[in-house]
This record gives sequence, structure tokens and C-alpha cells, in this order.
Amino acid sequence: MAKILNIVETAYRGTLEEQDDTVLWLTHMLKNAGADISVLLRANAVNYAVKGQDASGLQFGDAKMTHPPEIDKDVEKMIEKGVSIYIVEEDAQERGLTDDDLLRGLRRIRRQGIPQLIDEHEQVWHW
Amino acid sequence: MAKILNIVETAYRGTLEEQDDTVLWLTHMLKNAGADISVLLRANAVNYAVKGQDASGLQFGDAKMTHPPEIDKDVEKMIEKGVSIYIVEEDAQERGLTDDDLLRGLRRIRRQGIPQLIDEHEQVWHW
Amino acid sequence: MASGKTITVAIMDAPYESANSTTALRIVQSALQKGHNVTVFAYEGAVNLTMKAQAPHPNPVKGTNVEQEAHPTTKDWVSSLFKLAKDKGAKLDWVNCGLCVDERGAGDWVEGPRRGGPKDFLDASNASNATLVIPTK
Amino acid sequence: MASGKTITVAIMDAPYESANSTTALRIVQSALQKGHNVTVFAYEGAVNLTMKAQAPHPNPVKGTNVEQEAHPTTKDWVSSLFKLAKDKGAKLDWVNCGLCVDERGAGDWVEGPRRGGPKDFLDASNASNATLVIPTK
Amino acid sequence: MAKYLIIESRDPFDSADSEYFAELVQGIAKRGNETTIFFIQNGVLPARKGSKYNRVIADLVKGKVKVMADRFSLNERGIRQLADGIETADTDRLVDLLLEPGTKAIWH
Amino acid sequence: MAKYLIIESRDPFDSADSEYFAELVQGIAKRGNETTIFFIQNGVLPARKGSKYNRVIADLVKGKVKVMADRFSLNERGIRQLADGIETADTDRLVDLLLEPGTKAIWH
Repeated sequence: MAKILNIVETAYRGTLEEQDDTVLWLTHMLKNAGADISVLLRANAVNYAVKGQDASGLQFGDAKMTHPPEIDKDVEKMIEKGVSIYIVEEDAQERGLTDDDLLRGLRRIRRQGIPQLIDEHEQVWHW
Repeated sequence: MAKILNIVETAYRGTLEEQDDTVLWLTHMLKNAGADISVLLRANAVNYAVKGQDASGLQFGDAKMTHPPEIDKDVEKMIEKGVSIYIVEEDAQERGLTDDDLLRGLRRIRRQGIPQLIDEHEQVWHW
Repeated sequence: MASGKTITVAIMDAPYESANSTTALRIVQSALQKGHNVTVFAYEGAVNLTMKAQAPHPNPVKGTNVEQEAHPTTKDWVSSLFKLAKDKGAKLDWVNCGLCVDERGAGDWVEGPRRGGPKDFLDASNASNATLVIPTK
Repeated sequence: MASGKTITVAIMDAPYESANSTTALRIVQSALQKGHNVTVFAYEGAVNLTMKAQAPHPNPVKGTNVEQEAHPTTKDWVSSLFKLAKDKGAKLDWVNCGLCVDERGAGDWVEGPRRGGPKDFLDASNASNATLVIPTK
Repeated sequence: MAKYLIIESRDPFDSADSEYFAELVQGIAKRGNETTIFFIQNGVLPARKGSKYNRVIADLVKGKVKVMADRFSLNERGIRQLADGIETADTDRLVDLLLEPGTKAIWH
Repeated sequence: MAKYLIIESRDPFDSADSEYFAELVQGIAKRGNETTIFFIQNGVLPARKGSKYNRVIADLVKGKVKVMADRFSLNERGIRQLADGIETADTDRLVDLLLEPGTKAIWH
């Protein structure tokens, strides 16, 4: 079975209406279907690994959004399931993120290490 | 009636399926409806003013695309109808465009002149 | 209470694809809540926001069924905004661009919106206190 | 003539919104023309590409009627690709992501596509000679 | 003199147009216009204290541009500490700003 | 050693990610992989001779990356003169490259 690397770059695209990030959701589904899959969070998607993301409180007329996206929890669940979640250190630093801001269990990678990571996977899907 | 400035920045988004650029098309419709409207082509949309754009030749199975977009001609028609089409000189230069590449009848503007242009219009719509 | 003021908003993004759609609906919500009239010109992909056939779905990742997941649909959000307008004595005029509807097959929509074109947007803008264009990329 | 090779392509963009959709269909066209099998996994907005209710429209800017304008619809392009596959003895397997279809109300489509989910994409990819993911922004 | 309400939904990490746009906003303010920039969606990302683009915000503040950030977008991204000079606001406030007489609203 | 087919649909004028991505492609090639970058859609904009980003293309060529540009996308934008080192191609060619054994395709 092919080793898959899902590279997630685009962040917060339609997440409110979807109640999640569609690529993380897809990754989770593929893992559940037996895929050998890892995730690389890069560019703005490093923010998906920030603790305490809170998208609650939306209301349109009398329609309250009772189940907002909880992307930090989605990432945590994937880590618990054994999905390796890599995060690009420079991308996090540029965005003002410190270790205290980030979830536990992430795998840090430097930009210069990405070509090797890509080489180690048979399928590389950049979303 | 309000003077409107339509700023077009995004380029070639869905133009093949639409057979035109949807914002230029909208501008043309608004002009026909009596609007006092001008266009500022900036960023990649300066390429809409390039002569000889040719999107012909697409075919899917036996479905030939007989009426491809002709964005240069659409811009020309708007100029003929009296719509002022401004183009940002630096944006054209950065993209390797010379005067020979561009349609006639455009109004050149430098980046530093854009705030004044914006001030001269009551409605400024950035697409 | 109705303020007598009107805001016109043009939107272009298809549902579930962009943060813009939710922001636009938040702005409409805030305006109606304050009693302002709102005209929405739904252009291109945004005409899909109001499609009647939208249905909530369960979430197999979380193991929730349709009821537990409470997945929102944009058509329901728009319907709620129409109700809010009525409650506030304000007017919500939602114009779906007709030609955009045709090419997308998006003509069967919830109660409230009407079919129109660019001229409706221009007329609304001229008659409004403020116009905001929210483009797509 | 059928090559026996298979390409899997994942797409996400809604019709009329992005250059990606047309490029994806160009790639499918080239592959089928060469006799390769193609699996398309239409995710999120891309499930709207095949909607039966799509209809061509006239162009009031050019003054053309529906016939003169010959406005393409993506459903017709996809239908033509199914016919091309048949002519070449190749297989086009077009999978519309079911949950994406539900939330968009995009369930009534032209002949050819089938409903599926992420597992279909994974299985197709594992059985393919090449996989290409065309994401959206 | 007019009032400008610039709504910035893009961020310089992703959009090559974002830094130029900040300059444009400064150019508008320099002509004596009362100018507000309102960060929303990913547009709030540079607002986190310590981000690489805090200086762009500092320049805007120095250039007499009023800088606001949408509270919901900040919470959504877990942004708790803001760069100096930013006021948090919501869409209720945005609507009030939109309706101030003589205001031109530009979304980016 | 693998083969990489990188399909670049973005351009550095619009996308702040585009220049970094060119570096990533160089990094992949430097590991000894046979690497092709295929410009398509707005991704062809830097390929026009005289564009500000011709140097990025020159660096790729120097770094042993094969550089191709989609002919349709070039014509669509009226790009007639290309920067040095670029081969024009079409989606037929792209499909052939995709199917070369051991090829990983990455779209950007």
C-alpha cells in the first residue's frame, strides 16, 4: 500500500459552513479506510495546530450554529489515531506561533527537510 | 448618478467556461444600463489588455468550443462604448508587457496615481 | 425597528467554498438586526446559496447521524435571515443573477429570493446608503 | 485503443469558477484519447459540474440568442467525455462525493457519474498508474 | 475628503498583493481621507503579536489609518495577543462604519 | 531516485507561495530526482520574456529542472516570446509524463 503525504496549505476555506476543514476530513476518512497517510501542515495551515481555536457564536436569524468547526480537536483526534502530523517550523514562527500556542504530538520539520519527507512518500497530494 | 470605478485584479478565473471575464461582462451590462462606470485593470488583469489573446481549440469528446472567450475584443468594445479603461503601468512592465503588446485606447496610470483615481469616484468596487 | 437605511451587498462565492459567504451572511445579519434594509446581489457561484435541494448530512468521521451533526445549510441560513427581516420590519431583497442560475442549474430555490440581473444591482446601489462588493479570487 | 493504464484525478472546484475545472477536463480528454482509463473523484464544489439542470444562456452584451452564443455547460462536456471513453474502449469512472452532493443539492446529474466517497478515491488511486490531485484555493 | 472603509480579507503570507495593498491604503490616508482598515477572515493573521508582518500594521497606525480586527476571526484562529494599535470589533460595528455618510467601502 | 512532475498553476505576481515553491522544486531536484515543472493557467505568466520573474525560471533551468509551459495557456494570454529554457507542451504530453513509471505528480 502506498505511503501518502497530504500537504495542507489553504486554511479556513469554507470551514464554517463545512464544520471542519474538508482536506483534514478527507484525510481522516482515508485513514479510517486503511490508508497509510501523513499530513504536512504548511503556510497558513500551520494555524490548524493552534490550541483553543473557537468558532462558536454564529447566528443567522434564529438559526444558531450549534456545532461550529473545532479544527484543533480534529487535529488532535488524528494524532491519537496514529496519523503523523508534520508542521513547518519557519511557517509557524513567521506567524508568531510559539511552542506554547501549539498542540502536543506534532512533528516539527524545517523547510529544508521537506524534499526528503516528500521523497519518503509514494503519493504526495498538495491541497 | 454615482461615478463607479470597477477595479479588476483577478484574471482568467473561469473565463473558459464563461466565454468571458465575469467582471468585465458585468461592467459592460452596467454601462448598457446607463451607469457612469470606468475600469482599472491592475495586477494580473493588466493581461486582459494584451492584443491577440487566443483561447481557441478546446474540445471535449465531440463537443468543440466554438465560441471561446475573446477578452481583448471585449475590452476593445468597452473602450468603443466610452468606458475609460485604466491600466497600471508598473503592473504591465513587471509582466514583460510593452506598448506594442497592448491595445490602443487604454489610459495609463502609475501606482502612485491610484489613490487620486479612487478619490475621483463615488463608488469603488474592487473585484 | 426599521431604520429606513439600505445596504447593498454583492457576493460571488459558491456555498461551502469560501469564508466570504459566511462573512457576507454575518454582515446581512448585523444590518437586519439593526433594522436596515438589505439588498443582496448573488452573482455567479453565489446563486447556489439558496438551492432548495440542499440537505444536511451525517458525519462518518465523528460517527454522528444527521440530527446529532446539525449540519447547517446555506439555504436555511438565508431563510432565517428573511424571517429576521420580517420580524424587524426591514426588507431583505435577495436577487439571484438569472444567467448565472441557468448555467448552474440553480433555479429551484427557497422562498424569498427573486431572479434579476446587473441592472437590479445598479438600481439597488444607486438607491442605497452603502454598497459593498465582496469578490471572489 | 485501450492502453490498460489508469489515471485517477481528484478535483474540487465548482463549475464556472476556476481555470482548474477546464484544465482537469482537458487532462481527462487527453488521457481518454490515448485509450487510458480515468477515474475522476469530484469532491466538494466539483460535484456541481455534472448537474442535469444546467442550461445554456444567451448573451445580452453581444446581443446573441441561445443558439448563436453556443454557451457550453460543464455537464455537456462531461457527457461528451463519457462518449469518448466508450468510443476508445476505455473506462471513465466519475465518482461524485455523496455528502458533498447532499449539502449542495446537486444530486440530479447526467448519465454516467456514480455516488461514492473518499474510500472510492483511495481504492482508485491504489489501482492506478498515476494519481493527480487538483486542489482549490 | 471622504471616509474609506477598507476590508482586508487577505493576508501577506498567502497573497502577494497584500503588502502593496497596505501601501495603497496609506496613499489614500495621505490624501487626508479618514481611513479605516478592518481585518477579517485570514486577514487577521498578521495581527497576532510576533508575526512577521506586525511592522506593516505599525506603519498603518503611524500613517493615521485606524486598524480594526474582527473578533470572531481572531477567536476562530486562536489569536489571543494582538500587535499594538489594533482595536477588536464585530460585524455590527462594520455595518455602522459602512453607513457613516460619505463612506466608500472597498473589500480586498 | 524518483521522477517528479510538478504542475504549477500559480504565479508569483499573485501568490506569495510561488517563489518558495520554486525553491522546494529545486530542493527536490538537488536530491537527484528527475524533476519537471509544468506551468499551466496563470502559472505561465512569469514565462513571458521580460517578466520580472524570468530569473526564477533561469534558476530552475540551472538547477537541472526541466521547464515546460502549456501552449494553450500561453496563447490564451497572448504570450508569444518566452524566457530561455522553456519547452512548450500540451496536456497530451502532460498525460505521458504522468504515466512514466515512478512519477509522483504534485499540483500547486
